[in-house]
Amino acid sequence: MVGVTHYLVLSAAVFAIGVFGILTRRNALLFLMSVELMLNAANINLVAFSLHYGNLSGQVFALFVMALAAAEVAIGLGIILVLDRNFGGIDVTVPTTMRR
Amino acid sequence: MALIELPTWAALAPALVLGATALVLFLIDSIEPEPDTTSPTLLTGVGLAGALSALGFNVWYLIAGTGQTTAIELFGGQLMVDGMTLVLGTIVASVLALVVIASYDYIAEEPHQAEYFSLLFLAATGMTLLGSVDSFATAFIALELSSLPSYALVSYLKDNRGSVEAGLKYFLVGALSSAIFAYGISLVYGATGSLQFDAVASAVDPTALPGILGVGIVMIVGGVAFKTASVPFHFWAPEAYEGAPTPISAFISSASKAAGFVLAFRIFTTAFPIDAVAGTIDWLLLFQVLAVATMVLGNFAAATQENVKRMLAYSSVGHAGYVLIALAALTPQANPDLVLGAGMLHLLVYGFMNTGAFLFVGLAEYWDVGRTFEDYNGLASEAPVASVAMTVFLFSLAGLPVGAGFLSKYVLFGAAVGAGLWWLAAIGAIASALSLFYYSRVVKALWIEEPTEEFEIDSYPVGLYTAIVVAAVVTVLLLPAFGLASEEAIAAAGALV
Amino acid sequence: MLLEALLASVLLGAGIVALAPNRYAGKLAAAISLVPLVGSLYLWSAFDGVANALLSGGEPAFETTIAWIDLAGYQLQWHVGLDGVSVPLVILTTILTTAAIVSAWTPIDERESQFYALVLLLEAGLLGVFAALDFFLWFVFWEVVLVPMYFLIAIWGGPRRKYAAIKFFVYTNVASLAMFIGFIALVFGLGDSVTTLGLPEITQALQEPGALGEFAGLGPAALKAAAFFAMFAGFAVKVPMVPFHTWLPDAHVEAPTPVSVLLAGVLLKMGTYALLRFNFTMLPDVAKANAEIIAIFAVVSVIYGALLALAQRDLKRIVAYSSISSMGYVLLGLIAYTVHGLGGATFQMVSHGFISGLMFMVVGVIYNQTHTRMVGDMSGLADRMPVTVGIFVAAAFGYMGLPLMSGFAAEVLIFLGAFPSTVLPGAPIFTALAMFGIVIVAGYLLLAMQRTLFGPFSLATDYELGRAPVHDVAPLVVLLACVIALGVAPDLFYGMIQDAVRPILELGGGV
Amino acid sequence: MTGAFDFAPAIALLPLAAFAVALFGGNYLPKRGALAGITALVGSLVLSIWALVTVAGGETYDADLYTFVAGQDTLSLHLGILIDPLSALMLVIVSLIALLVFVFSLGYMNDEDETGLPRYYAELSLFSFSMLAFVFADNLLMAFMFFELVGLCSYLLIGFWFREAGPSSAAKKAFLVTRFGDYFFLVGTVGIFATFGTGMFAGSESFPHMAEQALAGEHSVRTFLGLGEQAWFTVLGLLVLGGVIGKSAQFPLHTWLPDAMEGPTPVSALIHAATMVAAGVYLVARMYGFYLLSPTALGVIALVGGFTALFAASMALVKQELKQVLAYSTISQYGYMMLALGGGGYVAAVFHLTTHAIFKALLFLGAGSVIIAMHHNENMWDMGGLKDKMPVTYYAFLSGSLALAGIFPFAGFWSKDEVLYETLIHGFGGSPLLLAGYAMGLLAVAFTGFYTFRMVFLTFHGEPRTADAEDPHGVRWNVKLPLAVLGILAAVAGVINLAPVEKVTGIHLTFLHDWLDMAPDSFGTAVHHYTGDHGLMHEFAGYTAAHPLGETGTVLVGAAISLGLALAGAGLAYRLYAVPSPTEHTDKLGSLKTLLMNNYYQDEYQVWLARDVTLPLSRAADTFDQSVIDGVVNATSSVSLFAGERVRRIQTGLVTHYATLITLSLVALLVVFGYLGGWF
Amino acid sequence: MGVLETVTFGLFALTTVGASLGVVLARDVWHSALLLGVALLSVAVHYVMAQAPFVAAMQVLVYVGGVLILITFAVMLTRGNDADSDADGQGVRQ
Repeated sequence: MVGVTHYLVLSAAVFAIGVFGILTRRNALLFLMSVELMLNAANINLVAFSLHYGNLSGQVFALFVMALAAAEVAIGLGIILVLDRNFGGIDVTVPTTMRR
Repeated sequence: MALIELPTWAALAPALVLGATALVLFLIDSIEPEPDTTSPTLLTGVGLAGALSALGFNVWYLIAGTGQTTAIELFGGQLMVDGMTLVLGTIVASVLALVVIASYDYIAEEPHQAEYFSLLFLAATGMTLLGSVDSFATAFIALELSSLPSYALVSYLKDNRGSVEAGLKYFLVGALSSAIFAYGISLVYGATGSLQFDAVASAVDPTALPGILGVGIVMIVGGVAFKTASVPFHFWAPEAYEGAPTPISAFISSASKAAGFVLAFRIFTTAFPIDAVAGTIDWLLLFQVLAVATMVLGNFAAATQENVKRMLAYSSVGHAGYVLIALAALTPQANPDLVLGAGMLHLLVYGFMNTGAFLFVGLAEYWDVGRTFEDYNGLASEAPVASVAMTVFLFSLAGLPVGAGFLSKYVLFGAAVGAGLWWLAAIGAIASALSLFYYSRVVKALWIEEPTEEFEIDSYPVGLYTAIVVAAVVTVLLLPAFGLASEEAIAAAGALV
Repeated sequence: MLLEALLASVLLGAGIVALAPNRYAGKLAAAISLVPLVGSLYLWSAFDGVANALLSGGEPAFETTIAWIDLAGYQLQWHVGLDGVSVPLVILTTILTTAAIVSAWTPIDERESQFYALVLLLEAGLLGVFAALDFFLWFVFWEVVLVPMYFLIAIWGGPRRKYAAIKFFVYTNVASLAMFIGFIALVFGLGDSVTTLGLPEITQALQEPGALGEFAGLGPAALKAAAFFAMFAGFAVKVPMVPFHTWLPDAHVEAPTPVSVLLAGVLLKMGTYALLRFNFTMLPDVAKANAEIIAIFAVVSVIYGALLALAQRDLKRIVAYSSISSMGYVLLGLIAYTVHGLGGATFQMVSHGFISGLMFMVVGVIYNQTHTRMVGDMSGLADRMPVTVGIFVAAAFGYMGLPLMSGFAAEVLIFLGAFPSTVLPGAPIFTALAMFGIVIVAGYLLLAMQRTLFGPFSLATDYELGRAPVHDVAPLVVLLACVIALGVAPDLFYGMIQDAVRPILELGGGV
Repeated sequence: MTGAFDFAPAIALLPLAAFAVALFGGNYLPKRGALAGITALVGSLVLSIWALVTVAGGETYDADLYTFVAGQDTLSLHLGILIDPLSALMLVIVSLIALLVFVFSLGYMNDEDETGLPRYYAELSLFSFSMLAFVFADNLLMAFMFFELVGLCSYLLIGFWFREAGPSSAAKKAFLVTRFGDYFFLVGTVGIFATFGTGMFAGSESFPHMAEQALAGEHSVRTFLGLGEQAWFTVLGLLVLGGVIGKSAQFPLHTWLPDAMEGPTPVSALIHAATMVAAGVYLVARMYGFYLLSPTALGVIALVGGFTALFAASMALVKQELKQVLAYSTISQYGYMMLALGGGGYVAAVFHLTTHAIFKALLFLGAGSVIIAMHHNENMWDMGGLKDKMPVTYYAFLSGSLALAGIFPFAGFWSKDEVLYETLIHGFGGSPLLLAGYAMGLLAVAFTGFYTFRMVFLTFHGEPRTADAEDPHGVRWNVKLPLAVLGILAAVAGVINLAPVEKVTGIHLTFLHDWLDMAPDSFGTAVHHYTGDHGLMHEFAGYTAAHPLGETGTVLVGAAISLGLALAGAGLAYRLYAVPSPTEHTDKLGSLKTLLMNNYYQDEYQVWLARDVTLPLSRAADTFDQSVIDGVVNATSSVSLFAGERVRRIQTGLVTHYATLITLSLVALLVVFGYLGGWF
Repeated sequence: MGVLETVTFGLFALTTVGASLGVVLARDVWHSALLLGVALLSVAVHYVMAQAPFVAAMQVLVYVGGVLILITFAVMLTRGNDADSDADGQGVRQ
């Protein structure tokens, strides 16, 4: 029987992988993708617990998260594009004009 | 009473007005298909009208007592309107109005002004809504609604590397934080089976799955910490504030921070009352740690900056630390109304003084006088009125009684002492004293230093000036009129706890 | 509403002066400052206050109470009123302000309207401090004083003015914060027994046995002690007392003379006034229990401050350090808990206000003419500016506590009060030690006078030394007259001071 | 009924008015304000004499006239007037000499065209005011106040010629040294007020009376520091004595007085010889009832007095300046008075005070006359032969010198003899300590005779040694008149108390004794209260008189010995210096002379104390203050800013670092709070 | 039933985790994007298993249909002049 715990472990793993991606990759797009992974991890939890508790609010919230994730990606891509244009690349470690 | 005849959804009027204004601005922009032909005056006018009517609604409701005895619940408990909502709405709308006026001059040369204003209003809508969320679902949505336009606004000057970099960092940290926030919510949902605040509180079972709930709560703290620019989620703040168009810096650092705090107040008083979750996590201690870290880091880092705007950015972090006291000091012996109310009051006053300070920086940028302290040398001889206003802002921020910042800060410290956390107040006091040092550096530059070179000031922008002067007047007047604000804020806080 | 009218007139005056053209600002400010001056003299003549404003049975004069802010169980009020302690200080403030404004005509030659506006603003703050009877209101005034002072030092000061100004600013601000925390802890410790932050209410509540509950893990006694020392430290900076004094010489040396006058004359008195009001009236039992420690502070301030003055070459620095010394007497008087101790301390606040103001002003007049304040840079000034030097000598002797000048009355009263103190163990020893200050003060003032005023004339700076203009000398004469009047007839103020301090002695709360 | 006492305040207030007139109007008045002073002092003198006459009529006066501080439930401070025989006498002396000095000043200052005369006369008037007020002060605090004020006037007048370096330095020294003494005086005053609640000198509410009762066990007072009543009163007495030693220039605080000679000579005459310096002795006499309660204090007084008398006289032996000799002689003579007081000779002390005021004022004025004549050259070795050119001065000076040296029958002989006699009989009466004082006093007599006549001979006799002495500047009536008056008085003033004659002949001649004994019993200041059979001296001080050679014998032998010694000294001076061209015989003293010329290095060690101890101490304190205390303050700010610099480095600008830090912090928070919350 | 479910869950869990790891480890952004698609789709399977078919449908539509396309698009737009993106992690800092 697949229980809540299994989903929790799965989501935790995905979340951790997302965090790992954020911490190790310098490409802005990969940053974005890692965040998507993390959000999906949240969604896995929500759906799983929704099943566990037998109420739908988890699922509904998961849908919202998806929608917002999509919006976030849209905004993010816009920013990444201007980043590319201004800094000639999408390496997130390049823009450091304001250090200190 | 006339209000009774209004439908209940009308309680959301401030948010609705702001959202509608955003749409109207889009509409106006689309009437004239050619880009950038729409009159800035028109846009500003509409924006101002929207902001002021939202402000009007908030004030009206506050005076009329809407939702203040019993909160108005909407959409099955997903949204609510109570005193806290309205106080936040007032802060957001006031700051918005100032920012709109100031933007008239600041972005006069920039393209896509209609979009700028629309995004501004959308963000404001999100922030206003953050005050009326009553479930984690709506909280997340409102949070994102306020954040997403903000990302775009920060990088609005898309040919300016600073602006783009600021937007990028803001966005990246924001995305990370929102993911953490969402994951935290999912864990809390896992532990309680509910997203609605009240239901969460009643479903908290200290014995079951303490870890999941605890991790969830800490992650939710992370989410709000991002919004309020609190340590350790503050990293975006200095750069976003520095790089963003200055009115946007003002807007984010004032209104957005206030919204984040109101959300935090609501979550931690309604969803995780300390009595219920104390066995799992002592979030009082957590917030105490964060408050200390935020106050110390913000103020110490601000002390050695060379760039005025960045100094203000760090000081903004520091002020987040002060307001965190409001949560950190909700100890059993505290007077919760006073503690939370003090936090609200500081946010309110901060809304004006901080916005004003940033707008002065905007004014300086408008004149191209440079960004460092030295560049401001002797500016007072050229712009005495604005400099007086700036002095008021800075001293008020530092907690001197030229403005209401004095009262709000000391009420906050007093509330902390009242909660038995005299050491927290003491650390705040040290940080505050340090802040006096760096704020006065600006004052010194303005009034005391000799200008290093001639200023080339050929025009005095009406919008920026108006905004600055209005902010200054309100900051000062709030000192004698503090009673009016405190009554509402404390009542609102009292309703919460 | 008299007090309000007074404050309003000063504030309004500040606004008018700020907008006035530079040329007329000085004269205008002087004229405006006559309003509070005359007003305060009227207050004095019409004063009908009874006992101590903070204690039961005390009825302040000219009292007004208006609700201001309601803070979840604590009401803040616009609550002002005067008693026998505050009236003399109010008069001191108004007289010194006018004198300082007139004395500024010569040295202040840029941004005059701003200068005079700030001075008037300062006056408003000072008057507020002495009049406020609500803690928060008092605190507003207490802090607002810093702002004009900061500008006055930083804009019109000497070469190191920025350093001095920021040091003053931050140091005293830190002190205020310490004091604030201490006081508020006390208020919360009182729990429900107070509903306002009115100083009288809090003071009276503190006298009730058992009113103070446990707070923040501290029992009533520990809470009182903690609050006492937090406030003590806060006020000690303002007074200032050794070892919290180092901002003072810097501030004084860099400040323009009229500002030094107000700084030494009135600002320092805020600290001792607050000590009297807060520490020594509200928490007499803690003070009494720690009398020796406080007395050591007092004696060290007196002797060490005087020794430091002896080592200085800058006339202003000499006077600055001697102020530290003189303020030590005040503390000694306070801790004695006798009528003459408390009363003498209060009288010393007023007296030292006039005398130190006078001293700074004289030094300023000399500086206006010579453009130096260094002891080695000039000598024999008596030859060229006899009137000024005459007043200098008179002022210096006033400072040394010459009889029939106010300093003598103040010091003798303090000594008479402190010597037989039953609160302070070893009071005669402490008193005698502190009294040695009168020898050292004579030493450094006479030494400085001998070197600068007497001997053959010489001047190291290239200035044509002439007689000081009348408007420079007039305020000196006025202040000297005040010093002598108070020295010949201390009862002008001392009666009402005694009325106000005597009830403090009747407080219970023995050791 | 209006009597003399109703005008008593005017005795002091008239000169005060003259002060104001001279200060503000002096420049517009003839004689630059001198006439105002003279007028006022004539008034004071007349009123004083009237008061004296009234006292002679058996009336006395003791009243609080002005409430300085009205204490509520605590002690009040008053200014009041006490006129008893002692103060009435002193008032006359002071106003008389002050008047004469004013007149003399017309010659010394006005005729010499000094500048700043209004200031001079104002200060002199202020001095007269203060001194007179001090004299009739009815309580200790008032006495202290005017004691300080006369100190101020002394300072101002010594420094009158402020354009020169010397006077202002001397003025500073005078004030400082006396202030050092006054410090103890003030402590004592405060202590007396604290102990008795009053500082009144006379009456049943006075502190001597209360102290007496306390010791008699009739009344208890609060003492301090755990001392018994006797010990505490001794402490108080010795504290007040500090002021006396300072003001009356007793060892070791005598060093200021010779320096004070930098002032104008009339000032020296008035202040530093006749009146102000007497204030200390007068004060002891004023509160003699208190000192008599403490044998220890009396012993200290006597020893200090005796030692000072000898010590100062020895230094006077070698001085070359006229005024220096007089200055040391003044110190020495006040030593006698102290010796008398310590030795139980109350009347003797007042007697010597009176005669000394006259003859020392005379000597100074005479010296002033000489100095005018010598064009302000004071060195006696530049003089000589002035006897014939200024006879009035010479004879007056001679009269004063004879009095000073204690040559029969001049005033000084009688008074000094009585001083020594009283000390001697009490010394034999069981207080051997006094015998040491007596011995020193006796030795000093010889010294006095020598230096006095050395001075006279060097100045007036022999051949003129310089051109100035050859052709001295003339002096006018305004110089001669005071000299003449005082010269006569110096010769005859001894008649007021011819105790030895009375003892020998049995004719009642001790008028001063009677006079001082006239104070009403209620005052407790009468002589019989002090010295009578049941007097304090007997009951408390434990002094008894003993006459080893019988009463008459002791008187005569004592007088003979002192006269013999004085004559021996004078004779030696005659042998050595009454020659046409004297040489400095004291050179033969060798290194002893160096020691004496350098005043036993008393100045040096005091200067060393001030310059090489106190100043370095203050500089060290300053360094400590700047480096340590202020250093901590500045370090706090530096450390804060350094910390700020460090903190801001966290913000590296790299967004990946931010993400890492955020994650790590979050993990850290989770771990810590997980541990605290017991999640694991 | 239970066993089959468990096996399916395990299989897709492995897919999800594996693909996710691939996303963050792949050197080429293209590969990352594609693997992200795989991961998202496998998550959708989990949704189905968790009786949330609608959510699963939306997952496919929104993520795979929207987000992934956007990302792909962005990769295309930025790739040409982003020399560093291939050598992510080892790139030389300027």
